[in-house]
Amino acid sequence: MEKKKIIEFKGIRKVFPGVVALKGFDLAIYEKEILGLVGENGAGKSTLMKIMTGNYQPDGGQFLLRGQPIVLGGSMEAIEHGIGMVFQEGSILPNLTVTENLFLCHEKEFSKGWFISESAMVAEARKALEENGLDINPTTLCGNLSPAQRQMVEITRLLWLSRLYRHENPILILDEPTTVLLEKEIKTLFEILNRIKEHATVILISHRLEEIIENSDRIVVLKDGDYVTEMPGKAADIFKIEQLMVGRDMVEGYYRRNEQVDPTDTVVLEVKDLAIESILEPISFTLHKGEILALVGLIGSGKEELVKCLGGSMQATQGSIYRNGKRISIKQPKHAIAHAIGYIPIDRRIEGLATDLDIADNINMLVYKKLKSRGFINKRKERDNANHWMGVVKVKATSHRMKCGNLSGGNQQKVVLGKWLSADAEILIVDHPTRGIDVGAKDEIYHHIRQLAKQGKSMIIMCDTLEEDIGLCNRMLILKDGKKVNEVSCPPDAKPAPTDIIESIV
Amino acid sequence: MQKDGIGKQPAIKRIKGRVAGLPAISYALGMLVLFIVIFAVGSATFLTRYNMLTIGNSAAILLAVAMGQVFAILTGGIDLSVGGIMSLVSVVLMKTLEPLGFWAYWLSLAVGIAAGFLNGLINSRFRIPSFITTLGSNGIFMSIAYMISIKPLSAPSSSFGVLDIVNGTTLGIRNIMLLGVLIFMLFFVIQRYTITGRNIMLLGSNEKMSWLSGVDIFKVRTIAFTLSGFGAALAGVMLASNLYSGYPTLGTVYILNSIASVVIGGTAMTGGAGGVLNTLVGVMVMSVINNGMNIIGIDVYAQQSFLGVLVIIAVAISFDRSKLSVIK
Amino acid sequence: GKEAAASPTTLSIAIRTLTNPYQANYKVGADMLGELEGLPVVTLTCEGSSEKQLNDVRALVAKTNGNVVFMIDPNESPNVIPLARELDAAGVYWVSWWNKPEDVKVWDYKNWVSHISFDGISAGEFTAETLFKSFGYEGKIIALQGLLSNSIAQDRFVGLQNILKKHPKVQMVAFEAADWDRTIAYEKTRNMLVAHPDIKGIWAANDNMALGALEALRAVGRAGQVLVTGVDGTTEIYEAIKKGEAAATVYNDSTYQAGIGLAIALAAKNGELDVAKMPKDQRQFFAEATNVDINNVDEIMKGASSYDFENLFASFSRPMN
Amino acid sequence: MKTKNSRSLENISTLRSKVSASAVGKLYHSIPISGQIISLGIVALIFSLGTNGQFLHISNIMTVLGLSAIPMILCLAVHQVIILGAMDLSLEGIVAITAVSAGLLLKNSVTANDVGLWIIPIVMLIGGLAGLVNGLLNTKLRMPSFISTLGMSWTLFGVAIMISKGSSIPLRDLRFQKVIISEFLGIPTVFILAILLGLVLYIMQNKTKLGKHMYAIGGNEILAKQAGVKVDRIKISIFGLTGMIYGLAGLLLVARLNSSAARYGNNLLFPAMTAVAVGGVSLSGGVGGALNAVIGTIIVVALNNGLVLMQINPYMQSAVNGIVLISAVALTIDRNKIGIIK
Ligand SMILES: Nc1ncnc2c1ncn2[C@@H]1O[C@H](COP(=O)(O)OP(=O)(O)OP(=O)(O)O)[C@@H](O)[C@H]1O
Ligand SMILES: Nc1ncnc2c1ncn2[C@@H]1O[C@H](COP(=O)(O)OP(=O)(O)OP(=O)(O)O)[C@@H](O)[C@H]1O
Ligand SMILES: [Mg+2]
Ligand SMILES: [Mg+2]
Repeated sequence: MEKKKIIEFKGIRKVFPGVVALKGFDLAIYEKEILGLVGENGAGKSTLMKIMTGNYQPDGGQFLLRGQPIVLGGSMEAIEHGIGMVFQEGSILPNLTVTENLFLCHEKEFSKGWFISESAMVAEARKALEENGLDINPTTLCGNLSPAQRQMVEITRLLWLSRLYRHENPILILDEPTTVLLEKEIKTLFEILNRIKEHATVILISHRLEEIIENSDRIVVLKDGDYVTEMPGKAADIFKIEQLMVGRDMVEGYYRRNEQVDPTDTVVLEVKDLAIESILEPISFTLHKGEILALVGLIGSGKEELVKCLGGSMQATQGSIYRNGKRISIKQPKHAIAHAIGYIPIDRRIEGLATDLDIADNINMLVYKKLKSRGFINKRKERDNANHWMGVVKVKATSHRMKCGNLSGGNQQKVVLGKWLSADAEILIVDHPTRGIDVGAKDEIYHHIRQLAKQGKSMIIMCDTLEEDIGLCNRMLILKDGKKVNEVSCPPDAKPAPTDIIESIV
Repeated sequence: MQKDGIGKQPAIKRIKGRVAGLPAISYALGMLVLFIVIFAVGSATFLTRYNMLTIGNSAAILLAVAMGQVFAILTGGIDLSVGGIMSLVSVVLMKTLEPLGFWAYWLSLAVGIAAGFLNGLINSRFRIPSFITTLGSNGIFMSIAYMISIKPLSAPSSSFGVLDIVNGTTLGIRNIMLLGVLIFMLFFVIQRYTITGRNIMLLGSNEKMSWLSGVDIFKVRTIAFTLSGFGAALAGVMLASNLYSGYPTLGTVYILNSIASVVIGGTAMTGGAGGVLNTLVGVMVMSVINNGMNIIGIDVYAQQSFLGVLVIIAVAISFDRSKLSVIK
Repeated sequence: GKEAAASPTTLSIAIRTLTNPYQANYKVGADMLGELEGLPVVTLTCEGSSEKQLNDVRALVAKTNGNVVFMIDPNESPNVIPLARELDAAGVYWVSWWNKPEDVKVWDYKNWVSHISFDGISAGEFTAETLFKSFGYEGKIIALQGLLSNSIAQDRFVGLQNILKKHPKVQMVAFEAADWDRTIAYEKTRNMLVAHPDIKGIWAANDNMALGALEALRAVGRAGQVLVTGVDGTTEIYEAIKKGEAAATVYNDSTYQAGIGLAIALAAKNGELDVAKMPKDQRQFFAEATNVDINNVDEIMKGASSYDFENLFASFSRPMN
Repeated sequence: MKTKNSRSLENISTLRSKVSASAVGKLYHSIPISGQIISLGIVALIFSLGTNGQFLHISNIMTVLGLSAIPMILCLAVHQVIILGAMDLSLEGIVAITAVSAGLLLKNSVTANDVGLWIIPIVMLIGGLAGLVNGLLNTKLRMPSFISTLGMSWTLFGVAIMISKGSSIPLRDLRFQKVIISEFLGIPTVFILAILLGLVLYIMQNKTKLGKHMYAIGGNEILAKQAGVKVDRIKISIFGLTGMIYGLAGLLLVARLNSSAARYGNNLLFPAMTAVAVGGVSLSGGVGGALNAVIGTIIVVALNNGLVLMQINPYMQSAVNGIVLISAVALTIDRNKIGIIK
């Protein structure tokens, strides 16, 4: 079965000040395939895709679309040529409604003369959302949607557009679409993608190698802005890919289980009957010094809200929190931090990072007190601290003074992690510690989490996958419909099987 | 150089690309030098010591307000009450010079700081946009100045001695200029080397993140506006001493001029980028242009236009676009 | 300096702005004298900033190496102190118009030749008197003040109040500050007319505001029934006086002010006046202004055929203590 | 103290959520300017009490509406740029230049010109061109609009002074003034004109592509560009359109006072910006629209009118104005919608 080439990159180069993002990249992409694109953070995946959509102009090389060399001026032109993209950073405008976002720049489809028919737009939006199994009111402001809903709106927009232009073979690019999605939505997404593959090309970028392997027809590995190799999808070996991406063998033993330590008996945090009206029923639990506690449950189980209460960005309606046996009150994040409780939010780009500032500013912000000498912030200490943590979380950047907005998506995540790991928190609450981070760095982060536990720091984690939860934690709390339903101990040598846990989750 | 999603490089950028690598502020400095050369060629008297002192004197006063203003702007806000604060401070100073002597300076500064603190409190505690807060409080401060004295106040000749502490010269340099240098150093250190200064930058670039990271955003905002009040108070004191007078409209022209100097220096109105050093350059550009136009004898009808065009040119060439992802 | 003496002395006026006709005419007078004497003229405007005025003056002193004389209309009255100290130090002769705090005396400074002012109180008195006469000294009026902090504005207002005391049947039911501005005067008047539809006259501290008030009256259909008065003597107010829409104004000839001010300063510079020996009456005094009403408006409108800048103290009206 | 405050904030938000659950609350939230209407109500109440009802007398209401027309037109102009997330300080300069042009081109006592009704397209053209330059400086030269428009304002104001030689130019053509001060069904014609303009802009903002894209840019310029919005073109058009409306306002000012001068541009910017903010248009862009501009202006003009009617001492007016301004905004601003308060 000979497939037709639809896109060809020939020696594509892209240079940013101080970084060669792509070093003469060659690749052909075919009709009717799902192409998985994998590589370390900062390997150049997003850059390559942005060249395909005309958001960046290459500094060298050629880009052929359907056999013709072409220069695209921007997203709109790309869309007209049948190339659409869901961006890693998201591109939903928070001040517009779902409908307005869906059809932004295509309002003319709903115009009568000069004017747009709002009702026609809403009706079409409702239809498009339903088709993708989304229960979202088309007239709500996107600022009020959850990250997952926003992502699905974007995907819906892309699918709608691909139909609008009726290209023989549209090209859909999804740059880490699943990082903010829930299991159920991920499943729906891949069902849809596999269906439209019949008449479209899908390019998929993800750091969840399992889903890449499961869904791609072909997998291309990038490293340092260069093509490394490719392999057929379904049969690919995850270890092999990891090895290719990172350039070395991954340390054996999942989640650094061998480094797991047993927590002490000292209770550092006790939650008593904490409840949030209509979200969480009274819940009580303890956290010990050096313990890693995983919170597991579906969306709506109340675990997200629970940790927000501990982090201070949300208020519980009743109950109490004890820190080292003393009752404390947490009304704002600064109170939590004052009690050495750090909360790393999931929406890191918006809630975690100042993209206009540089890496050092972001990493150091929680520890300026330690970087002073003679009462003033010391530049050298600042540099050293930033460099140290950039090393720990493996940030790929030209220097500690690089603007965070210019980092790749994964590297931005790492900066936020570094910032919080460097903080002197005794208790760290981490919402998805490895989301969007490449395998090499993931391992480093597991190692670091173990180190922290060894030093007597306690952690509450909520992971990307159940396996990760099980692998990392000492103990697991399972929540369902706002209630604690089970508590499972996970010693290194007797980890429970995921299947056992799922029963209590669903 | 390339921004997200921004395809083509504007012409200016391409030219700049050739001299890339220089820190952005050097363009602004280059601009300043260019203006100085033009004016110096245009008139032999531009570079005389007397004229340099004149420029230094007016720059020092503008610098003090702008130093304060830049902190308000770095948080993403704006302080429209600097004019009112300057006026109020000038009236307080003139009114109390005779009974209090040198202590009148401290009282006046305290009044300005309190005014700034009030702005910060209203803005942060009641969550009212700083534009409205300071526009409103500017009126309040002016009215208070009117209540103190309807007539313009002039310094009693008995207190010329006290005024000359600020207004005099030391080793041939005007004290006001020395004061300007001190103020600059103070604000520079606050912005670069203190936690408060860093937190102001963080707040300006991502407020929600700052809050989640434990920054006391109420406090930081309040401090930023208090610093702005402090800068305005200093400027008010300097100006009043310089003019031997105080009246309720004395500071009005400094509202726009201080904001303009901050922006010309390259600080973004959206906050989080730029700062004290940039503002120094902005202030120098404004002062040099204003003085130079008179020195080279631009027709008075044309001066206003000339100023506008020069400012546009100066910013077009020297504005540091690399720190900002969008230019608003 | 010595070489500087070879080049011609610069004549300079430092005024507030060129955006109103009264101020703009200063420039006409200065240019006139410049042409007469064959000397260069520089106009400095401060646009409401005292500090700019002081610095502009300094800059010009620097530019001319002190070979300059000034006619200055200080932005605010107390500004004469730094100007006087600065120009004394630079040895530059100057004359001020209008604004000066009472307790500051010209004779305490050696280069401050004269301070001349029009009598704001008597201007306010004349316009008020004429306005009240127009409706028979019985009824309500409203008033528009200039910039509140300005001492001339305050003087004229004192004049109005003096005449109000004289005629107890005239009542000032409201007054507002309109910052010398026509647009603001229009709006304030419209608002005051709602509260006081039955007024008989509008007193304004200058022509610009009077004309704004007049348009406000026109908008409610009462122009000509209710008269306005101003001060300054602009062409527009003369026409209104002729049409019976305005009662009076006081003509302050800014062309003459600038010319004569510079002439006095120049005479001092050239040694024709010995400042130290000048009588106090010549150092600070009130100049004669022209009261204008329907009786003499035509004559005034013809304008001065020529100006006499030779007779330096011809306009003297009364001493200022 | 700190805890108490955060609790009171929390109370407000729970109160808000309780209110929004009720039927009244639904109505409150379905009207985009309900907060401002309440604010206007409060202002009206205070002033009616303070003036024995005179404030609400029909003649005063009409005066307020008539006086609000020109500021409203200016506010309708400038709020468009604010929605883009940019700033336009060129208002005073453009009004000055168009006012002086109108003065010199209509039948006047200085020149021999008389272009009659052609003046309308002429001032709009002048204003529009100036606005285009604003837009080009902002987009093509990537200059912050705050400073480029300020520079433009100074430049144009200077030109206006130069061509008018600083003096005022009395008009000899009374037609425009007649129209301006006339009434239609007892309502001032200028006000109707301003409302019509508001309506046109409202439709533009809500029913056309240009309008939708304007909001997209205000929300996030980079993302809008990514989605295919022609950011530069739209920004330039909006700046241009805004300039055209300034031109119109310049002409109306001239017509109202039956004379023209450069300084007619003075003191117009801050009231317009205040109206924008009071009306609920977010100064950081993307939120609010023509309705907000209209109600914001009426509040500001009513405030000034009330101060005069109540005979607040002129020396105290700026203080009272400031206090009322801050309180009005404190009571009505929708902090959830505006998002971060800067
Ligand atoms: N059907 C399932 N099969 C296998 N694992 C499951 C299933 N449902 C849930 N899980 C696991 O349970 C945990 C919670 O899943 P869920 O998708 O609700 O939350 P999450 O992805 O951690 O949170 P978020 O909403 O923040 O993305 C995850 O670790 C997930 O892998
Ligand atoms: N605007 C920019 N300015 C400077 N450097 C940039 C810019 N955008 C990307 N880079 C650099 O180019 C390299 C490739 O980035 P890219 O975003 O393509 O990585 P990625 O493979 O998508 O990584 P991730 O998995 O983390 O999303 C990185 O080193 C990044 O720092
Ligand atoms: Mg990426
Ligand atoms: Mg998930």
